[in-house]
Amino acid sequence: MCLGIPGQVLELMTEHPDLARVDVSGVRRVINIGLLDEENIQIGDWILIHVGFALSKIDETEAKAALQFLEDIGDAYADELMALQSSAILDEQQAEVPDAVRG
Amino acid sequence: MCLGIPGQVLELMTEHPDLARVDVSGVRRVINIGLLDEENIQIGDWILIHVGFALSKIDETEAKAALQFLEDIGDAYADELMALQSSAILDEQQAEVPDAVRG
Amino acid sequence: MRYVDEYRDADKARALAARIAQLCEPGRQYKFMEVCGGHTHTIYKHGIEDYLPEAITLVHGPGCPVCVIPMGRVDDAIHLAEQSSVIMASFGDMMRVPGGSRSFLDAKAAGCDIRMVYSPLDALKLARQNPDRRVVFMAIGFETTAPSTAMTVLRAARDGLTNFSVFSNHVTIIPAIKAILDSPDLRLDGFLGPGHVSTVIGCTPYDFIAAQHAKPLVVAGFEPLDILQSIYQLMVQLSEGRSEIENQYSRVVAWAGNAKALSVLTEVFELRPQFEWRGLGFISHSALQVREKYAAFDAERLFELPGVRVADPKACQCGEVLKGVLKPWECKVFGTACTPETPIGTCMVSPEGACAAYYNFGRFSRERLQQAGSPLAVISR
Amino acid sequence: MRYVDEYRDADKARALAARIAQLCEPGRQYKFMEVCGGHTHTIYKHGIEDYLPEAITLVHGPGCPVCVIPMGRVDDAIHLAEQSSVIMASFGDMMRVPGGSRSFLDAKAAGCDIRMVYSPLDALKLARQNPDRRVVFMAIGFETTAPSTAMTVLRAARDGLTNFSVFSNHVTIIPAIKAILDSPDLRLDGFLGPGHVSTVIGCTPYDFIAAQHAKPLVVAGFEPLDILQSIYQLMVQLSEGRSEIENQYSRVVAWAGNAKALSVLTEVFELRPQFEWRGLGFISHSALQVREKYAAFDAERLFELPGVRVADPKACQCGEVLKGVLKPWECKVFGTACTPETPIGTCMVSPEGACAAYYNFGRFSRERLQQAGSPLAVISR
Amino acid sequence: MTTTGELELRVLDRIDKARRRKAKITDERVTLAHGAGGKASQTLTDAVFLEAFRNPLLEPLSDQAVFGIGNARLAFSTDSYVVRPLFFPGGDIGDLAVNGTVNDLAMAGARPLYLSAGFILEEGFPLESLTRVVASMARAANAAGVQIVTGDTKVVERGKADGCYLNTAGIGVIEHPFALTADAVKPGDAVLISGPIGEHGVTVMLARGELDIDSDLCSDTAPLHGIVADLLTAVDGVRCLRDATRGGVATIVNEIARAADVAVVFDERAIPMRAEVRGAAELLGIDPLYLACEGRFVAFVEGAQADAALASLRAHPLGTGAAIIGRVVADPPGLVLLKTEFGGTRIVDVLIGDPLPRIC
Amino acid sequence: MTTTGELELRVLDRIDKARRRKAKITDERVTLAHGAGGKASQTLTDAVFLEAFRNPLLEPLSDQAVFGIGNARLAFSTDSYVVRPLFFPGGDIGDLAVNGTVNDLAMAGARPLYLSAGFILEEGFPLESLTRVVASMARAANAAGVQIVTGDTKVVERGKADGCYLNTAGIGVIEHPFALTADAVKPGDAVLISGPIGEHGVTVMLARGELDIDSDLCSDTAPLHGIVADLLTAVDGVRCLRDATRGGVATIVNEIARAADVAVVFDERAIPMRAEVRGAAELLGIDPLYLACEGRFVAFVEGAQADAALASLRAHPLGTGAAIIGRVVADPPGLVLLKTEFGGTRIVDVLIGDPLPRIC
Ligand code: SF4
Ligand code: SF4
Ligand SMILES: [Mg+2]
Ligand SMILES: [Mg+2]
Ligand SMILES: [Mg+2]
Ligand SMILES: [Mg+2]
Ligand SMILES: [Mg+2]
Ligand SMILES: [Mg+2]
Ligand SMILES: [Mg+2]
Ligand SMILES: [Mg+2]
Ligand SMILES: [Mg+2]
Ligand SMILES: [Mg+2]
Repeated sequence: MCLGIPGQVLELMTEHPDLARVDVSGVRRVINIGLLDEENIQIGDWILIHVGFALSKIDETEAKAALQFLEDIGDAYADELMALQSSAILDEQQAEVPDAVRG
Repeated sequence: MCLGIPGQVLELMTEHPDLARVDVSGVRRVINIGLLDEENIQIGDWILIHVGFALSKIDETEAKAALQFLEDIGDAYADELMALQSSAILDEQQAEVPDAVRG
Repeated sequence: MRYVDEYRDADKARALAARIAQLCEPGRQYKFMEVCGGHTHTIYKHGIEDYLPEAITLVHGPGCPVCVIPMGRVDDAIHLAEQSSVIMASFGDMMRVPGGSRSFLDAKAAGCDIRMVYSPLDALKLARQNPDRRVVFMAIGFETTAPSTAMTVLRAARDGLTNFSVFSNHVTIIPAIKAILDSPDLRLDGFLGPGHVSTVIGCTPYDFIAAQHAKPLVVAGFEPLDILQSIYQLMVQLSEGRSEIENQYSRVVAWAGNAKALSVLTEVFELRPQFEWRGLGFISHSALQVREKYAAFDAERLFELPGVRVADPKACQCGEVLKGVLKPWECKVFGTACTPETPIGTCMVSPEGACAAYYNFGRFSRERLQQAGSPLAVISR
Repeated sequence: MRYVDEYRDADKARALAARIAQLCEPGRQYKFMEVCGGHTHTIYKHGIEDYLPEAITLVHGPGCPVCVIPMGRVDDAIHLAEQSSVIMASFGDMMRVPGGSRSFLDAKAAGCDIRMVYSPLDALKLARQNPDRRVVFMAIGFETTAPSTAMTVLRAARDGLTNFSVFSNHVTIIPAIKAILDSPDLRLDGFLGPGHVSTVIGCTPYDFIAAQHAKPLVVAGFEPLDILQSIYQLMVQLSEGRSEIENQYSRVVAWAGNAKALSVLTEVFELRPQFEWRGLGFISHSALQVREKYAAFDAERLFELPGVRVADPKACQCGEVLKGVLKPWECKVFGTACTPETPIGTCMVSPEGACAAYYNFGRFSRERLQQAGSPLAVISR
Repeated sequence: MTTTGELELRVLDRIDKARRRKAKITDERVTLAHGAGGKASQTLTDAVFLEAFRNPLLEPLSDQAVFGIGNARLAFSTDSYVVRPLFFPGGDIGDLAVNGTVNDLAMAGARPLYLSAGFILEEGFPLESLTRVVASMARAANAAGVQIVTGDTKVVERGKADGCYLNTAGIGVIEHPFALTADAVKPGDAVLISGPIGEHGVTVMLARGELDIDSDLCSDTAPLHGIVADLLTAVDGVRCLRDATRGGVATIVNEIARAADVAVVFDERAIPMRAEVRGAAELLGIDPLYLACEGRFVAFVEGAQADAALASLRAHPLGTGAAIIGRVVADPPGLVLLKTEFGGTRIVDVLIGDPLPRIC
Repeated sequence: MTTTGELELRVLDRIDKARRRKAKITDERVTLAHGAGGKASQTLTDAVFLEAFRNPLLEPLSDQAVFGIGNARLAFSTDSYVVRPLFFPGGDIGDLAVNGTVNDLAMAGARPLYLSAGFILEEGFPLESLTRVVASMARAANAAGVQIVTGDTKVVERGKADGCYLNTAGIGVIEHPFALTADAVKPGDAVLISGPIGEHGVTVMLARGELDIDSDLCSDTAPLHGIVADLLTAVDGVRCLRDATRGGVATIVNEIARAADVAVVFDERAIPMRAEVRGAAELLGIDPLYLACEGRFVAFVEGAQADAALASLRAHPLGTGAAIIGRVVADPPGLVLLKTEFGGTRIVDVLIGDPLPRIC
């Protein structure tokens, strides 16, 4: 629970070792990284922000592996769909849906 | 110096013997009459008001005498004017003055 | 946005949904509880249910910090805010939560000095800026948020601030899950574990769910694909007859959690013998209070509080909703007497509350959804 | 309005004016000083000069409490108002008076808590209503006003108020008259005595003017006929070779003054060794300070004050105007750099100041006046 | 004495020049005086607003702009209302806001048609008070025959306003051929007032309660377009109309004397005023000529038609206390004089800042 | 599952009825929500203002009233401005006040002509800031081709305002034959936005400094009558226009869906938004659909003309980021739906109160 947003470390505050300037999609805030003492946070690292504190360092390897899993599932599904497309049923269904809401 | 305005006592505040409700031409304020302890202020009396305090009780006899003096001077002057009015000079002078500012 | 956009991809969602549908045993119904209100919010905000077959029902859990605050605590907080010396600092989430008679917003309109903050550190800043006032931070949240409050108390102590305190309403999630598992009303097939709580506590505290209750739990992230994938993992476990603790959100959650956060939390807070949860009643060892050592920063010790227990409104069925026993729309006042504008229960206030999420985002029937072109409608045919 | 309207009658004014004109010795010039700013105000507001022959000149005296406050005292008062705990209570008259760099109005606009009051008792009320603030009453005025301040201090003492004090700038009129009589620049033929000061001090304190300086003084009321009559009485004395103290304002002023007011004044205040008057410099025994006994109500004892003496602006000729040596329009900046909107000197601020009265009400030449139909034009021809 | 006389004249000319110089702001901060309608307000308007916005329609700085769209001649005006207290004897901020804008339109001889209403509310303002204000606006609009057709509401945090501020803007249509402008005023014109002065100003000042003075006075707030229409029908020599709001009769007549480069001479005895207004003014040391009215206007009328104009005003229920209070003369241009009851003459200048009670 | 389905449908009908019930105020005091443009604002407007002022011109509760005087069709609108801070990247309260009213007129398809300006200033407000605000108004008026022709200034005591509040009212003339009203909207219409959303709202929220978040965002404040005029020339199937100010795109589209008794379906992927706006919204847990724009408008256009309308918008410098963001459908009437980027569907409801940052 509780809102957590990923951000990327832009700058480490040399005078305040527990503070870092973090970018979230172009907006920036100073975030307390005191809870990540043991993570040795560096510029460019991604962290999870919650109420002005960094709660964890995002693990890029884990992220990649997970995405790969999703992509594999996606590719397999796409193949199955290709097979299905010889029948025209799906196209007909989609035509009933208004343009703007077509997925 | 200092603004002083005559007002008439409307009401003595029984619970606060140094306070009186005073009328000034239809507007009313509670005034401190503590400086007039020795004057035995009564309803109907006129007092001089300054910064919320009564500074003196107005002496009606003195006032009448003074006004009488002014009226006497006025009457005497009116008689002299009457005497002058046989000559038309004054009327002519007044005609030069715009209506609205005529004394 | 990195780590966000990748997890909102509709193509991958359709693929996952197809796999999930394939895993459904014909005739079997599946009930999963998303423990966390953040998940509830994501589910409705992105329309995730549209991807789920009718056989799968998501049941909303008690993990909404705002929803579980009992009215008496809100009244206590307003009592604090009413002291002319006090500046009450609060997250925006709390502003509309009704106490016995009014909310922070009402109290503010009536003259209390209540300020919204983004971080407990902002409350500390307020205290520094207003040395002649007493700043009280309305501390709410689960284990996700409590370390931040604790860090703030530690900093106030280090800097010797004498006009800062916290009114702790921090709660812990495990006792709430236990209470739900012990409830006779509800048959659940598995749990979506609260991802952000797990950044702090890690994944091992859920072991008893697998071990003692033989239910699977997948610690889930907060993007829609995270949730869909977690459901997929639950379905795989069920289809394989497993009940284990898995971590779908491994990019953010370390299995062991955050040791530093836990130590800070433990330094400042200790478990209360018991604490009242809105709708759920008193649950023992389910909440955090400031330790004696930091008494100087504990609003409960510094101020006298009325501490009156206020009974929930009769019409309110938040308890049932928080336990997952009732769907929001099954509450009698849902959407009529109880709306986000005129909330009766807390679940209608917090954007993480199931009632609010359903009312704001999900209030239409499956039939209508299908007319509007639900992806499920497309997939399942 | 009784005791007002009777004294504004134009017919009686014409009659008095005729008598006054008759009393002028051909070729002789008469200079009378109205000591009191209230008289100055009345003279211009009602156009009394229109009734006077050219042979009679009215010279404006120092009896304007606002005009004579030195800039350093205003700065001290603003310094008090700048204390965040302080509410400064002031008569409206003081609001625009410039100190070294700014006025109460400026300070208020910049954030000081300065309230206008009608009575010192209103300041006391403010103190009761704001127990966590310190209310300072900006006490100004001559003997007319000082008893009211004294009564207020006595009441604060009786009620045990601990957050009320007065910043006394009360001054006394006799030393100022003495300073003027000692000035070599000015030849005066007589005085209009300050009627409202005399309600308190009576008429005997002026005896030295008749006895030692052989000048007549008539204690005058504040309606236009009062002033015209007082001038008449002065002219009669001069024509008869007398120089006495007379009381034109006998309806209000008792010869002995107000004993109670004097005793209250003396209970709370004592004479300062010396005090600076704007434009006039230091005059000994010319001002009142709170006695030791009431130290708890004396802002000068309770607060630290900068107490810096600020020199009058170079262009300012208020001193000469206050001593009657210069007519307002003879000051080089009158009406150009110095206007009521941008006052350089205090005489342009107070409605009782000679410069303000002349600028606001009297700013036209005798020639134009006659064109506009001056009563004098009518009478004298 | 000739040299003194000459010197005095030279000084007066110097002053006159100084007064005609372009307004310059010397203050660093806004003070209450800038909103009081007097000299500081005028300086602010001239030096800041006119300087930046300058255009021929704004330039006359009347209380309304007059322009044509299509075949219609329209008047357009706005005012904000920040009166304290919100409710006072005889009225409230609501009817004030309607009548105030209706009157600014009426002063151009326009028939007011449509109003806008902008509310700035302070968080915590009682809804019951808002409902009262709004009901009063509705009643006033109804009475004035205007419709409130568009509006806006903003809420500001507690402590950032004082309960309720209002703005109204209004559109009216001008259906007669006269151009009522300040510079049409000429020597020989008569100056009329539609009723006794200062009641609104004193009522509100006392209603604040700070002075602890009470009275039976009521605000004079009223819509004036009806009585104006009657006047324009009765008399074709009307030069200029002005409602005597902020700054009072003295200030608006000064504005006109300056704009027309004429002098105005008031007759103090002719100025209608209730005893209570005078009493309060004497007690507080303020001049009633500077007190705001909200239902009185000053009419400049060709001298020959003064009596007809007076008769027309007196025939209307809102004009029973009307009077001829002065005359326009040529000299001294730009000045307003008062022939006092006592028989003297004095200047009546533009108000400096807020009228502050004079006490000592 | 049929019984559950039926029950759900019954519940939904009950809710629908509750939502259509006449608005009733239950609050005792005004809260910030009453000024936020969402549900509470609408309730206040319906239950207090409309109830008291009811007339046919006010009744549509558009951002402007439209009426004829003489042979001209006019639009009339007002807004007050209480934005904090007064100066923010890309604009200030001054140009906001000009553009805001210009845009409310433009949304009726009017050519804005004349503005009024009402200032409520706090004692102590720096004159330098006032001069900046006024200069900005003058520039904005110039850029928009409107004249500020009448005005008013009030000063309130320190602590009774927040520096400077502004009100503008405006008059525009409608020179084309179309009636642009909410109830003209029909199923099959396309919904367009003239540019990326939320920049003004985020910019101002961050400029307050309380959140300690910085960005390179600028307010989108701009006058829209030019781009509207081009659109009306290019396309004759324009049904209704609304600038997406307080309450954002979500709120105004809800208003129209209700007024026209239609549903609107947004396509989330089509909604133009700068990355920074999204970033701030995610960080604060607020929905960008509710963020105010001050230079964007939503156009409802006959479906067949959607592409022509889009081309016209994109041809104007203020419309380069325009997009077709949704379609009007018949069912469910009165609701706004969002087809999410993720492929799901959700409701987009009216804003409840001020958007509060969601943190936990
Ligand atoms: S509808 Fe309201 S009362 Fe019912 S459960 Fe939801 S929040 Fe509680
Ligand atoms: S004109 Fe100004 S500076 Fe000169 S004497 Fe008068 S008040 Fe002083
Ligand atoms: Mg408080
Ligand atoms: Mg102070
Ligand atoms: Mg106006
Ligand atoms: Mg007006
Ligand atoms: Mg609006
Ligand atoms: Mg006007
Ligand atoms: Mg508008
Ligand atoms: Mg608008
Ligand atoms: Mg105005
Ligand atoms: Mg709009």
